[in-house]
Amino acid sequence: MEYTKQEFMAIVTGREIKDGQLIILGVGLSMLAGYFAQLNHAPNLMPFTEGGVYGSTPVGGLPWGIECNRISANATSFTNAIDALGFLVASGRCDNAVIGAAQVDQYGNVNTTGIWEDPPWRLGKYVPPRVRLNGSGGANDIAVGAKSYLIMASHEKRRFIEKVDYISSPGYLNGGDARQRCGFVGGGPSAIISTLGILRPDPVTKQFYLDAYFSFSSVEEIQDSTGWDLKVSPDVKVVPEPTEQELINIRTVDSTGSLRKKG
Amino acid sequence: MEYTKQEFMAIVTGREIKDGQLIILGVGLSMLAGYFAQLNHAPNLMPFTEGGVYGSTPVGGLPWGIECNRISANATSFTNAIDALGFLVASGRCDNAVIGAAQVDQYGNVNTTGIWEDPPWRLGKYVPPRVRLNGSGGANDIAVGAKSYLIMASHEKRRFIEKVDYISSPGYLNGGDARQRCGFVGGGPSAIISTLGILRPDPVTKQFYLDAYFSFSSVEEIQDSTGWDLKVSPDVKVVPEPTEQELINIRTVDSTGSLRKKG
Amino acid sequence: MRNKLMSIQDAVAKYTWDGMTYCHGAAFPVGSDSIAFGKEMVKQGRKDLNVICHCGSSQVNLLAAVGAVRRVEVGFSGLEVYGFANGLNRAVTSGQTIIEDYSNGAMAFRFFGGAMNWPFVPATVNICNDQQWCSGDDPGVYPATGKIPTITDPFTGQTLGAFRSLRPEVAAIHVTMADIYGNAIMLGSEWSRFEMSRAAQKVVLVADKIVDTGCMRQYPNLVRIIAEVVDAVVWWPLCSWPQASCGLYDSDEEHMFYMNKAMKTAEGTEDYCRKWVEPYTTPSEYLDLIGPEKIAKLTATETAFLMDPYRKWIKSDVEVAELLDQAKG
Amino acid sequence: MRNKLMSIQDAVAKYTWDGMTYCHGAAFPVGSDSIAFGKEMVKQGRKDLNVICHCGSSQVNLLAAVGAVRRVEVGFSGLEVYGFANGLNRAVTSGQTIIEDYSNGAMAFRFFGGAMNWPFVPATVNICNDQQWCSGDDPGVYPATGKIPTITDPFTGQTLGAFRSLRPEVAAIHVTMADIYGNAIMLGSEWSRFEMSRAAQKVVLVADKIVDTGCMRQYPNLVRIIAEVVDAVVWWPLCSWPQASCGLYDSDEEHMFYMNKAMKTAEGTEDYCRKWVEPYTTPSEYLDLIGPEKIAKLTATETAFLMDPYRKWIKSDVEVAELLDQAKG
Repeated sequence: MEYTKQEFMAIVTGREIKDGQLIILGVGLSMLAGYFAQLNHAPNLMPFTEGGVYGSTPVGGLPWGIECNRISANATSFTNAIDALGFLVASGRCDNAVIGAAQVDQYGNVNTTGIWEDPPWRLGKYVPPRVRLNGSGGANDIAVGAKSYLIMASHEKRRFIEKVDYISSPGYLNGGDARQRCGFVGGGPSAIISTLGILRPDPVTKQFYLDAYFSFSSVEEIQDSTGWDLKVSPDVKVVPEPTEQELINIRTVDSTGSLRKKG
Repeated sequence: MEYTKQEFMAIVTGREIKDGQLIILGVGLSMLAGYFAQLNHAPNLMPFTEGGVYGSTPVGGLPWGIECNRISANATSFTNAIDALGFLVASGRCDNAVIGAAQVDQYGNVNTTGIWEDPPWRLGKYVPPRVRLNGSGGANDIAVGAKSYLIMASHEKRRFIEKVDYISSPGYLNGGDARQRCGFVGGGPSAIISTLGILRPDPVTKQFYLDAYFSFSSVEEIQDSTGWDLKVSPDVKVVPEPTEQELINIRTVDSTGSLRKKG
Repeated sequence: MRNKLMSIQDAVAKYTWDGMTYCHGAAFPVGSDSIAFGKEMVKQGRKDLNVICHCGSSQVNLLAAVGAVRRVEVGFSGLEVYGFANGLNRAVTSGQTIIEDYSNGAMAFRFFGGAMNWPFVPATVNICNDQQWCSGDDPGVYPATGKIPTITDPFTGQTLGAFRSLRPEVAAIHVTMADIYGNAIMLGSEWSRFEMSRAAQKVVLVADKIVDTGCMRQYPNLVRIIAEVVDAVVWWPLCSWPQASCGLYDSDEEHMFYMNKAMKTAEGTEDYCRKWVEPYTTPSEYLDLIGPEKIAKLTATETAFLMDPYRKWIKSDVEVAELLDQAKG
Repeated sequence: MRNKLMSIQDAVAKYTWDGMTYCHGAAFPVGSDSIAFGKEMVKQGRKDLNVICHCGSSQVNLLAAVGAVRRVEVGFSGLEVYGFANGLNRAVTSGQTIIEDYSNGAMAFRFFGGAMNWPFVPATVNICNDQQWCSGDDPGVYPATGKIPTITDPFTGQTLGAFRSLRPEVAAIHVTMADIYGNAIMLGSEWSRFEMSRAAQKVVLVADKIVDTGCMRQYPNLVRIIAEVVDAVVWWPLCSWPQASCGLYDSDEEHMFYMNKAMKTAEGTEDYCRKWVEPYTTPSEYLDLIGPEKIAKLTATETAFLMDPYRKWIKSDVEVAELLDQAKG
């Protein structure tokens, strides 16, 4: 079966999601990966949204937003942002999450706020961005609080950079124990799933290295598409191809085919 | 018409409650005074309870507790303690309240926590009380936060004392500007309504003085029943007798006559 | 999602232990509380408890009366119009039970802080008075400085206090209706149950009624306690008795006075337990003990109409028994 | 309790002004928001607004696009799958609108702090990153120290941050159903509307449906916004359009893209306003503009069953008009 990079990325991300986890999902690839996992291998997954929508699965296609009626038609509970992002996420209770990134750096710090000619950290002052993105949304709360989380990003050199323009959602900051020194309750990002492969943090330095690549890519392509000196695992592997069942499942979730149309 | 001291006290307290006020009420005399006021002269009163019960009036008699079904049968909203005691009371939003006191002192500090042989402030350490009362409940939140509030207490020398054993709910503390120095958002107690008369705080010293007495009592009796050197207003008055309509109204609220049985 | 139904005996055996920090709720003195759970703790002989309850209720009154409570944190320890809590007060004045006083607001805010996993909660109440200056935990010093220490607002320089957040080990929470997964609807004031359910490390629901999850899908905005935070669901009809449950039954005026009077002495408490705590094992034995006449009177509540929208989803006793068997399976 | 019904024109005239701190909610990018209210603000020419919104939505996108927004505090400024908010982003990158970034969690916590009237809210998130270090209000300093200053937990010595609490001057809040007094039921996620309704100094509800208070008395636990905190109630059907309202209508996919594309330029925005903001005065003219076919499609939502329990209390257009007349009385 043919598949798109986006579909593969969502399947690979879904594989990182374990049964029984309490997981917060955002729209798009995040929900796709999460609900795919639930359908595919994690029937007891407990997904919820930032708005406090619990116990639901999408109806009529992937939701346009976390408060879209497509995710509200069969919920067991609607609460609120303080509950979802505070009590369950910032508190450290949530097991897993999937967030996106416009830029991600060698330590898994994520920028979803803006693109600058010269970023504030280099300028020494704050100026409006050249391109305004969306801000952190709930991703900062997730990045600080979730026990672990997954970052999904399109693997391009302008996105995988040494140091992001703006840290919207902190990964391991400057690496090492920088994160602990901030007192964050959550463990930090466990993997970056890109359109080309899987990066994981070094246990000590917290710099992300290449752990596995997709069959249609290569170590070289990935290093070329990465803005830092990307180390490669000595036992770097090829990510297993999507199975037929996985593809059937992901298309069951993405019932309108929104992810099949892309790249 | 005959009436009990308790009924009169509740009527007099009710007279201090103005139409349109947002008011938090506790069980017993507090609710009696509040719902009497609503029926008698304050149709737009907005009473609520610590538990966040809004828009209701008692059914079948005065409630046994703030969460008694007698107050839950015709509510327009049930929320919670954070809403009622936090958002509406501790915040400074609530206009008025009625609280009780086992002991009250010259500055309107209230003790509902315990009676000591030797109170902690004199002993210099905390020991268990000789008699344990109930603790502050929501009265501390009211005392700190409400724009103003009313204290109801049985006028006896052992209860109206110079300095309470334990400040459960702060009035004007040591008087003067002591309260402001604590940063409390609320204005403090506007009156103590006792079984014998009405005491009000001196605008400067904040010591409570006798403003008016019930017809069946006297300045002398009240001074004799008060544990501090009770000053008397130069134009001390007799509290107007309950009208027949007031008595009808208070008995409509106290439909089971619980307050008629008492002293 | 797992079927979390459990017998009350199994739930108490699994989720309580001597010396634990036990939280019960709503902990209203007259309304909703998980009282049946506390009675089973008495039967199983739990002791040395550190109890956190928003208010006292007949539950902590009983637990303290039998001598099971080492320490209690509370906003209000009485039974409202039913009087002072004789069992708890006896334990406190005798020195058997340490009491740490806060206001009702403070207890709710501290549960909020626990749910948020904040190290402290800003305190604008309970400061500048004896709730700050008297500490049951640190009695040697007056005024105490460690119970509600002062902090400074970094924006204005204003001094305020800091409360300790509450993260009890286990909370037994009364709800009107729960499904077998732990989604629950409360009728009447929540008091602090929403925050408590997120602050506690383990949550056991004690439900008057078990309902089908279809009820939750029709009324998701009413489902304030979610399966995601619940560990066990106990079905126990009239589980707040002799207190009330909004929509289902009124407080038992006669028994409230009778029970509290019994708690005044150790002998009275023993006698009460012999007659009203020990004799039953199953819900039906419990209901028999209360008696059909009394039950008919209590359930003829003015609030009954509040239950009307949900009746069609209520599981019968037989259905609950089957679901309980499935859960054990 | 007073009948607080008011026309949208009167509500905007009375409760908004140039230079004000305006808060709208839920401020979901795709779901519930008081968008009709913001459109009326555009019609009345409000400017120089300081907008506080939990997220961006089509409302702030439009307000910024017409140049009415001086400053905005927000957790997420996009329109989710509908894309970046072109109008707002244009205002931000041009320097016309100052944006102060927080996370979505932070915005909710700050409303909570405002509702509590706390001088600050403990911050365990948004610290040690650019939400703390970059300040739109104090751009000259990097890292900024005054936006989220550090504080110390008095119990453990741990360093954390402090958020400014939010107490907006006026909040216009979307609700599914309200009675004429301001008791309101929200279906779907509350987002931060419960806290927002207590944090704001004045509250205007914008309701899809007006219901009889009997609905509130049957479902008091659903009434999370209470008359006691509400100043005005505006009835406006499809008031969140082109966004969704849970139980009532889906988001208008076609119009969401169309509107956001228009916001990209000043000309497009003008054209949009001429076609979609200016032409109507009354709810019925508004519905005519959207068109019966489109409305039929949007209201055929999978969530419609969530409204079933409440339909019998919904006031007809004629009844609402009478009630509105009585309120003017």
